[in-house]
Amino acid sequence: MTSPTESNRSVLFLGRGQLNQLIRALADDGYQVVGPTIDQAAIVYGEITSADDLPIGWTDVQEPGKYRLQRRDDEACFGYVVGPHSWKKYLFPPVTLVATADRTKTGWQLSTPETEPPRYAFLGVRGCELAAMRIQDKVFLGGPFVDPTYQKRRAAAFIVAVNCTQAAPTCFCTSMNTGPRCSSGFDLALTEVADGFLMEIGSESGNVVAARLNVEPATSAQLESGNAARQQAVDQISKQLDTTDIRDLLMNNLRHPHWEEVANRCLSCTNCTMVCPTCFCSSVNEVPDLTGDHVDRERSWDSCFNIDFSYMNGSPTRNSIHSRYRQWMTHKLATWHDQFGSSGCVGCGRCITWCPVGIDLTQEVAAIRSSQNNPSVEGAVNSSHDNEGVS
Amino acid sequence: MKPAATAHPHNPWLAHAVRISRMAAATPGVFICDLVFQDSAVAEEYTFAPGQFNMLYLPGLGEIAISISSDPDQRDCISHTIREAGNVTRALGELPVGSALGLRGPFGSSWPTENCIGRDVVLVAGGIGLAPLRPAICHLLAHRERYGELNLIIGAREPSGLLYTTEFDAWRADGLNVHVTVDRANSDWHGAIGMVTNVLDRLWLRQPENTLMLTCGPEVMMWYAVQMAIRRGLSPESLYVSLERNMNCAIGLCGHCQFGPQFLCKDGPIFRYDRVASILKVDDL
Amino acid sequence: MNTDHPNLLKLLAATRFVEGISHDHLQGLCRASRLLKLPAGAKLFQEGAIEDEVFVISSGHIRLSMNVPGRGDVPFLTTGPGELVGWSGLIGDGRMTATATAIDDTTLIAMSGRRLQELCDSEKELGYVLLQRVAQVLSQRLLSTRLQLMDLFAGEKADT
Amino acid sequence: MTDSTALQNTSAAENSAVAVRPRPRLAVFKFASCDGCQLSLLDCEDELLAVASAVEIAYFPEASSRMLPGPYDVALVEGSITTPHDAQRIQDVRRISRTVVTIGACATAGGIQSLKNWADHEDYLRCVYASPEYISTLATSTPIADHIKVDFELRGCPISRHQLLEVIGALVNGRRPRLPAHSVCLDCKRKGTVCVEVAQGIPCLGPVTHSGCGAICPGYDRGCYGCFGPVAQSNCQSLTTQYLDTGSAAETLLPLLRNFNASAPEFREASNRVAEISIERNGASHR
Repeated sequence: MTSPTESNRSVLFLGRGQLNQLIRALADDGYQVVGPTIDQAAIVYGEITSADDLPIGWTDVQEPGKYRLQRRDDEACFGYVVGPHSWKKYLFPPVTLVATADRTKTGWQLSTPETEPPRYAFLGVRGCELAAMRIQDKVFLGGPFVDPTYQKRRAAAFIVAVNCTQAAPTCFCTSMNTGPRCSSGFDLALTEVADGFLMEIGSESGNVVAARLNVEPATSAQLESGNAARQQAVDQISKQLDTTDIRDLLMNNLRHPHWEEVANRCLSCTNCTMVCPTCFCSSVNEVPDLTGDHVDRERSWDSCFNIDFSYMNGSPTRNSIHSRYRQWMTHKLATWHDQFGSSGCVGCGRCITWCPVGIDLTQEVAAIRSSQNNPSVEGAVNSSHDNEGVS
Repeated sequence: MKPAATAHPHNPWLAHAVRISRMAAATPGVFICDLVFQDSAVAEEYTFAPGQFNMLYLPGLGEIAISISSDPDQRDCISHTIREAGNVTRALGELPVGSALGLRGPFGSSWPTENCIGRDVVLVAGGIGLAPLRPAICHLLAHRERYGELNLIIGAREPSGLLYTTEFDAWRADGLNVHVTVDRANSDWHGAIGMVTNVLDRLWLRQPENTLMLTCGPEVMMWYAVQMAIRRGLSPESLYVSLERNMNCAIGLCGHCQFGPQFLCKDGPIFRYDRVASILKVDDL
Repeated sequence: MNTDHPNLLKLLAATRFVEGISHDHLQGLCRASRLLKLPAGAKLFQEGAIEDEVFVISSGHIRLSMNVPGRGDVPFLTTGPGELVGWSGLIGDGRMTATATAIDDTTLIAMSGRRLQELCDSEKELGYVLLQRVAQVLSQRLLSTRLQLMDLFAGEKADT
Repeated sequence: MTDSTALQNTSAAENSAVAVRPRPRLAVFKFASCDGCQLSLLDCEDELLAVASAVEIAYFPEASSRMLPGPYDVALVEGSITTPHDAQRIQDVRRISRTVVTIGACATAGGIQSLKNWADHEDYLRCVYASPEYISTLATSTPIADHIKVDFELRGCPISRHQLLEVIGALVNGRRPRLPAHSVCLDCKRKGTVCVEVAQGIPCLGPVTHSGCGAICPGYDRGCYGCFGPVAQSNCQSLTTQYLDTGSAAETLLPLLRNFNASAPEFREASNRVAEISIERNGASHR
């Protein structure tokens, strides 16, 4: 991925004290500004009314199965990586009303409520999260049918990206080519430096907003410190996922004994799918009121880790943890390519951090890969058998 | 794939209003439900291809995917052949004629009737798997001159489980060889006993290399029918199977119906065998 | 020597059962065979009886059934052109494990089990091919029985 | 702007609509329990009238002095079996009830009182009662399903009234109840609740616990107590191993597992394993 250089895109400088100007400008334009804030011992996404709501001076420390907030020794606003929430909760809400039915004298009235979508301004969108939005765009907008809820919310959103200046041990965006640099898909992009923010403009709406702020062209020293800050994130990334031929690697190993090994640890609790910024599975359920005269058709986040998810003709198709873990991982990393032309993984590492037992998908892929390279390792016999039928 | 003919093209969640125009018991636990659109403009616009399915909706109970079993050229109603299996189908079976329900559709891929032109065709149906093949049969017989030999092998658990028996004579008269076999029967049954694979095994094929097979039924049955067809000289590219997985949204957005790389609701339910061959026998996929 | 030998040879050669068997060996098979025509409803053999002959169906269909006390004759399989029935006469002890009844006018090639065995003993190549054919028939029938046992249509798909 | 479609039955359909079914007769039986689950039914304030009009409440000593004899269409059974008399009485309930629905952790898993399954119940009797010789109890507290065939189990301590209404509604209408079968984690995530285990190191049974409560505790910075019992195919072994490995004490985990659903097989086995590990590590006795 080629990142835009500072020279071909004019970079502005927003002083630390002027961040509130940006938040206010967005609010004045009718946006509901949402961004990072501290709640429930984590940095989550919530409503922001001023820069004071941001996690100033806090960072997150992450490892598989563990997340802790920690004080920084500076007053950085965006000095953390990614938390348990992702922006999908605004674009593809956990529970959406897709239709209603009301009993009439002679039958039913079916309706689809079309309320005005909320207009969100997302403050603090990371490179991997921009990539996740591009992926969900393909899922919800790229097929023969378009999801109206996502479409409206997505179209209305204003995106202020923030370049990462640090990385967690769970981050692997460089393996997935999704970051850490925010290169497109934003209206404005910030890079936090000591005394303020370098600001890039990514769209005409971004330009209009920037024009109302007290910004000035960045000095070469500021540009230099921005480069260094961003480079620090790149340098800190330690985790890798080898994606070479990953689609075939996984699809040729559907009967690999390693799935069973993961199933010994996996809780099938759905946490990885819920925190994943690209997972899109849902179920529409009938929610009748007491009289049964009014029915809400609610679409809720669902997960391929739920037994009921594949229920058919009296029994679930994927009736074991190993088959459900395999479904999730092969979908995310392999069949997503067939379906949407890219990987479904952006390397944000949430599924690793928020797995209660710390299962790390990069290690599980590596285990399967190493058994291919070393015939003495588990599964080599099985997988060669699998190869026959796969085109 | 073309999107559903819908009065609300921007709104895939809104159902059309349909009314039950006829209800008929078919086999034990299976009934046939004919539906007409309340809005004649929608009726005018609505077309489907053989093998496609609709989502039928009963408020408060939910939606269910049911394949269409009527003749695609028949314009006065759409027919569904339904087994009572869950809350929605059971409630549907109890509705009187004239009741209104919601319908979204049609969805999914269809039988390759274009590819059948100029070739021999074998249709293999197991149990209620004959329902989604019926529109294909109607279509093939309506344009009988376009095709070579047409054979239909129907398997059922027992003679009482055979669908559309009153139509067999007409089908035969129109140039379809109908072979029936059941798993179990009393000695008063004069037809064949055994699996559809046995019938396929001894079926006279004049040009296996130029023959297509369309099959729908339990997955195990389709798998062995396919293996037998290959043994009989049909090519894997000329075999079509109709698969089933849990359907929830029918519009490719909910993720329920995934089968390997396929979404059953938009890539399926009908697949060319060689495109799913490698994953058909993977346990619990 | 059989009088309808040329006709027999033609019918036998047309069955899938003998695919891949050389012309010479077919001649040998014919010498051990006779042509048998059964009207619809006629019994070919009875469960429990000892038979020396095995049969290849040339045309028509044979229904196999077993007698179950209290349920009478329970049919379980229909066999048709190209298929082998009465294999117990060749590789078993000759005691039939089912009753075979013609369900339409049926033409069969009946082969003497004893003479077939002699032929296989002397012509090892033919014996090998023939037993392979029989094994194929039996494996197919085993699969079919298994599928019937699974009662595939009992809990079958309700929708789509 | 709203899109809509009108579903219009013909008048013929209205007239030939399915005949009104007779109201099913409902009975509520109590075994060893605190009555909390029965109260959930009475707690359905707004809905109670609707329930009362949908079913005939024929036997419900907690709510009414009018007690009609069986048979009953639906029996809601609360409580566990702890006495020889109750072991007999539940057989009678089964005989006179077409559908038996057990409600609550006591009825579905033996309840908190099943802690006595790990102890000498004679000791307990002596501790609690002045004249233990008058008390006739069994050595164990066991779920109803250990004694009779149960048609449907409704989990929770206490049960969720929404789930209870769904079950009654389903039984009245002859359909299968729709109850979610996922873990508590999914409910936390839909609500935006941050995982208390990962973010705060609070041991939480959410990943192995059946949904139903609405994920209350993690929303208040507490771990899940497993009130709704183990979710299907729960992997308690992996979860407890992880908690022990990341610094939770066996002494913290044991009371989590040995709780309202202590005798649910998955929780029981997990707690026994944790107890063994605890003995190995520091010789403490929990058995």
